[in-house]
Amino acid sequence: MNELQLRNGTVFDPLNRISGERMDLAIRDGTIAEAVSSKAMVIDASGMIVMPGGVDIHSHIAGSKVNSGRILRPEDHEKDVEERTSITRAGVGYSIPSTFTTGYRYARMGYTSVVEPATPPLKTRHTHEELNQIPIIDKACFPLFGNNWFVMEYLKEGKLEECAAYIAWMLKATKGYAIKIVDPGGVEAWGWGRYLKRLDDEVPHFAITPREILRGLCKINKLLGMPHAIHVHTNNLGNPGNYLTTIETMDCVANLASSGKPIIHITHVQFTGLTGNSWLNVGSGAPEIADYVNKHDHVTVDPGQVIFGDTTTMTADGPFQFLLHKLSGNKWVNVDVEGETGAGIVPFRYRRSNYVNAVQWGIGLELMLLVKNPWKIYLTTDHPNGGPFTSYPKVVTWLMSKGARGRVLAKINKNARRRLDLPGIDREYTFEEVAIVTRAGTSKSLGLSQKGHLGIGADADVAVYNIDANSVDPSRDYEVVRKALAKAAYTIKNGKIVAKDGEVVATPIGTTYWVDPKVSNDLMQQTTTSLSAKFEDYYTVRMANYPVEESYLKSPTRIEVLAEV
Amino acid sequence: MVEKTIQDAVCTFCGCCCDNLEVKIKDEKIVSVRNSCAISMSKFLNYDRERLSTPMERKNGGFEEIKFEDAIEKTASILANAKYPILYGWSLTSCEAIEIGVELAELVGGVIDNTTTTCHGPSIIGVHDIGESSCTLGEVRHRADLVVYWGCNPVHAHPLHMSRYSVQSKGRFRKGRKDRKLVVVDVRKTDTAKQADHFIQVAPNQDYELLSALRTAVKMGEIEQDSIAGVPVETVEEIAELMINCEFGIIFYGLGLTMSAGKSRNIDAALSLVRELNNKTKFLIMPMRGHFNVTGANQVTAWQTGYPFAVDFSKGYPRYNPGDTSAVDILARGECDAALVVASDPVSNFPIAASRHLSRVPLVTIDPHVTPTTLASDIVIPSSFVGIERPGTVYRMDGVVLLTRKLVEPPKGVKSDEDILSAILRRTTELKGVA
Amino acid sequence: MKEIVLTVKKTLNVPVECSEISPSSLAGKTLDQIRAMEVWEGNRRNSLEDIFNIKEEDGITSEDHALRIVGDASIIRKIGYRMTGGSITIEGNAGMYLGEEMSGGSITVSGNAGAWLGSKMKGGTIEVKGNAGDFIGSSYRGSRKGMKGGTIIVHGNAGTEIGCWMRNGTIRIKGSSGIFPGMHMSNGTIYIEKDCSGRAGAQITGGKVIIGGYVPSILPSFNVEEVRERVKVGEEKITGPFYVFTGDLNEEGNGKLFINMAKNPHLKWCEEYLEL
Amino acid sequence: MGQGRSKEIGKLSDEYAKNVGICEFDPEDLKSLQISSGQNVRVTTNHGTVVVKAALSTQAPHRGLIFMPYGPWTSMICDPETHQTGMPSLKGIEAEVTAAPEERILTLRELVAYISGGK
Repeated sequence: MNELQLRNGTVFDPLNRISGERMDLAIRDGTIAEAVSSKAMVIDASGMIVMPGGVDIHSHIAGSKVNSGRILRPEDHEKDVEERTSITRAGVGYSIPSTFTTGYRYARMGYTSVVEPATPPLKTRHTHEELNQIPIIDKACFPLFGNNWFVMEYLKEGKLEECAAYIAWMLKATKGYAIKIVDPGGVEAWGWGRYLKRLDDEVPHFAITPREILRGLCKINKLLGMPHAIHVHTNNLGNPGNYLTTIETMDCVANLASSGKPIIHITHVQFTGLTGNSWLNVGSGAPEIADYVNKHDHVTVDPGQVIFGDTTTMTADGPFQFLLHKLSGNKWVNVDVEGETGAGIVPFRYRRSNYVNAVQWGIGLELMLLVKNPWKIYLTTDHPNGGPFTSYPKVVTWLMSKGARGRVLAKINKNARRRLDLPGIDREYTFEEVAIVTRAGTSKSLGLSQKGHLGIGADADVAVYNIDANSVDPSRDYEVVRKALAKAAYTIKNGKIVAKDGEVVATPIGTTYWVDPKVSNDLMQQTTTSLSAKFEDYYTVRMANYPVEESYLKSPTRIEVLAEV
Repeated sequence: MVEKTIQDAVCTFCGCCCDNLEVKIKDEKIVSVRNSCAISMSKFLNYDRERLSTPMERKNGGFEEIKFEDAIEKTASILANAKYPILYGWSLTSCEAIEIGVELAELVGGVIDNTTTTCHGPSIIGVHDIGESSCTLGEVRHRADLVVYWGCNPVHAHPLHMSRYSVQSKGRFRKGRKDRKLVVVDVRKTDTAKQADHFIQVAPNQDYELLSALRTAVKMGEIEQDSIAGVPVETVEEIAELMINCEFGIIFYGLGLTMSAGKSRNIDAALSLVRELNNKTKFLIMPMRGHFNVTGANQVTAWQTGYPFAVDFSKGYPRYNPGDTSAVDILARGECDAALVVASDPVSNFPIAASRHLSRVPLVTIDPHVTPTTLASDIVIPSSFVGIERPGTVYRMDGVVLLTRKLVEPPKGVKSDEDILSAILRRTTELKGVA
Repeated sequence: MKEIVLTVKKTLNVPVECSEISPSSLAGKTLDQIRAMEVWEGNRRNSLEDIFNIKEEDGITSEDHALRIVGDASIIRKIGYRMTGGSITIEGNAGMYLGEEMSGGSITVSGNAGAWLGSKMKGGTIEVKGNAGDFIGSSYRGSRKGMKGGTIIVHGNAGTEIGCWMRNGTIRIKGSSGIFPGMHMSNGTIYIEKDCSGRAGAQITGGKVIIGGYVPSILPSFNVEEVRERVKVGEEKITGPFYVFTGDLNEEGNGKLFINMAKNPHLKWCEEYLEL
Repeated sequence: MGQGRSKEIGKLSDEYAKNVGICEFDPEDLKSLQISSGQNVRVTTNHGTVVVKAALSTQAPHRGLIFMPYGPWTSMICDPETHQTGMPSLKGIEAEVTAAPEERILTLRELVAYISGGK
């Protein structure tokens, strides 16, 4: 029996409505318990903040595109290395950390679960190979469906149920967790080097529109009873004026909503929240987008917060990455994946002095501060697109302290500063709100009921930060907060101390969650038959060699859901 | 007599990783293979010849059999005591084995390099500077109306590449050869060139000039010289036109580019040309990777260390700089003091200046076969074949990842690279006194 | 003025890295402290005295911090790494990365220097009496930040891709060079007094490459612009006459190639493109 | 393809030596050198020298160029210089060819003994 007691911590556990209460926490055999015996190991957490382990809903940490980024950028690794120790493997950062380093750096910040939000199904075996080698944290990955030939054909033919069964088959085949949609239809068009910008443009050769793809997959998500909403990277990303596309995208599924449960998540809105009609007059569409989010319960968002400095952009949005290459003149990788999706990679430096970059920085923060209900928005940098995940502590200080963001505002491009509403926003996050946007809200959104809270029976994933909530005023002492969040006093994973004072002390392997929707046998039978008829026409691999076996995952956790079909 | 047929087996010869083989087995022997090329057939029917059966140690001029445990013990102490060991090979084994290899290199503070270094290393160095516009092979099959093979000869080296993935394949938007144009650039009229709509004979070592001229022609339409690399300017401009006006084009390139004068800069020029073409149409490029898992060796090494090959752990963290930390250079300079070779035959393929040093330091080789490298080794440990005698993950040249199957039992007592490397890792860890 | 003298005391058969060793890093240290300084021999963390005999002598230079290395150091990497001032004199050969990222002071080598000489250099001077290797004054893999300032002089021959991604400063080769001098350079001056194996100025966006000797051909992505009598290298005027080419047009570059006319009669064809 | 096929049969096989221990000539070059296909020739570069069998190129014309398959015999004459790319110079090397009717093509074992200095 493995027992642990956290004494006298100041606990923030929003899902259980605990906000800054001084209390003890009992842990037995990896889960939160009622009480523990006198033999339990005791950690004195007095004068420290205790939260559930962090849960990152959108961070590119594994798979073919991440690894292409690594291969592209030796100059990124050279400046940031991790030496081998008796318990940790060697590795590199900076914006594209190696697998081991990724696990360690999350654990040091008190994060214990992370989602890879874009895996090309055909290459998902690769994603799992890397996830297998990311220590400590729990993981999941979202397969890409927004440009999938079978999906577009089923939807075009109105075969919603067969399409649902196909996606169930694909989730099982890829051991995926949720339906990810990137630039619906637009990446297929990019297969021909063409662009598709508006929701009602037709996808070449497929006679279907992004709107139809989005609505179809949103319905299917509901039919399958998926734990997470459809996770959407909108069309027209990175183009001035695209905040309208974002609002249109949110709205195009509005009438599919029921029961107030969010049915669509719009990710890294910073890239799709631009007003204006040229790079000279872009502005922040965050107020309009926040207003829509505040008025609708079917949608959640995350900012993909920009961090000034050097990073590596990588998305499944091939056409956008080419655009970014043209804008920046930086080196460019493109990888189109047959019948499914694409990917692009471009190194990028966000500059304070650059008008557009400064506006992008502002959009993320405005969104975080203008969306009133913290359960509707999650903290991300869309790692590494806005900046590396290691910048989260800095972002939190911007949310908690007007002074902290004021210091940056004073240094950004002055036209951008004039253009932004940010200087006039006084809101400062509380620790409870921080806990919501970094763990409670994200776990809830992912449907991981045993994560993101500290109730009896929850996974004992806990972060302890050396912040005295009574004496520390985050608005003023934001440097104290930043340092404490960067190096958790304790990070506990399944009841085991994995990091202490920012140093990794144990490297267990976390689990990989995947969702297995159960559709009726007849429907699945009929679908796989029609699938196998076409499979070899579409793919250069055999259908028998496509699926990833569950045994291939080092530590899988299957979540079975009952579909309506 | 036990007879079985295995469907959809993955071929473990070249970077095409064809996954539709039908293998007939009688009494644990492969008796026939369908859907394979002649080389693959030859491999599946002959892999069992010249096999190593037991671990051996060099003693007074010859080899003597030793126990597996002793081979592991001696290997571990060679690696643990070395100041700058090199761990080389890795392209003919599974990702699972390579993962252990990288950890071993890290543990012993050595250099891990894979055969990329002498095939497409320059391609990767080119990518560091320029990037790469690429795709999976299915994209080519479905969309390509222009295919260029440059400095490679698939008819001989990748026999099914053209029929499965490119000019002759049947795709969604291209029905076959008649819907596509084939251009071949080479220093001589290869058997691939004989099938081309346009064959361009480039002067030896002048690919960079030709690529550069093509880019100029694509960019400005004209060039202030009458002939480049032995090719008339009119021809250069004609090919440029062809490239600009196709709907979806791709360049497949081989060692003709990576090994000739300019090496990584030939690739730089090719990548830059393709990037240029994307301002006018859709164009992609892909190296013709040779061994069935050389791509996997790059992938595994990259996700564990950040770098795809030639990784130096001597200071306890990964460092990378081909020329300094790459196998041929280290050996030719005589800078390593021990070596472990896994599933590769550098003594055959490295310039003598490099293989000479390799054969003079304590050398351990893990391989299924007797090869010049095993003949030059001090310790030899026999291993089984990935994709024949044990399953394992491999990467196709386009990064599509496949799990190969076990088809037959390995010879009695012969272990897999994974098991052998794990044993070495375990023992070396003990010797190093690391927890 | 005193100087520290390091004499290589054994034959080295694995790479040695001396990134700690620069005049400034030795300054103010006692001999014992210096002997204890860290140096890597392969994967072993050793102290400086494992590699060198170390003593203090009356210096031959007037520099305030002077360091002399005696013996064959061709396997020793990163001597003078990030040095900011003072002088290093190497009596013998030097290994790779000599003077990497140096920003001030001077290094002289009586023998040959390895590859990556003065890579990422920001200032100061390096003078090599013998030959030097590839990638002189270049950037690290994948980076566009090559040599940014300072002067590198090689009395013998140099290898390939010298001045790769060079951003400023001067590289002067008194002998001949391999292919690709100035690869991807954006600014600065490369002067090769003798022959160049070819592909001068490949993919440059700016700066100038001067070839005093023979060059087999000019890349098709360069246009001939004029004939010039002389060209400046620092304060010095080098006399030609030279064909002047602009390029690399493929990179929309505005770099200049100065090619000695007398030594390259085979380039006469380009004169027909000269606007007279 | 013979190179690939025979490699899979076994590097110590005669077939491998037959396919790889060779040097392909343009027919015209063979004529002018008065060497007949199948005859032994000595190929010498700045980096080494080796005896292989002359063969007719099926992929002519390529006057003045000879082709040798990647393998142990060719390695004897290759340039180890990589110019900081890690890739030795295996193509476009200047070589001198002379007829060597008296000389024998070394077997693989003999080559290895030579390389390793009879270790």
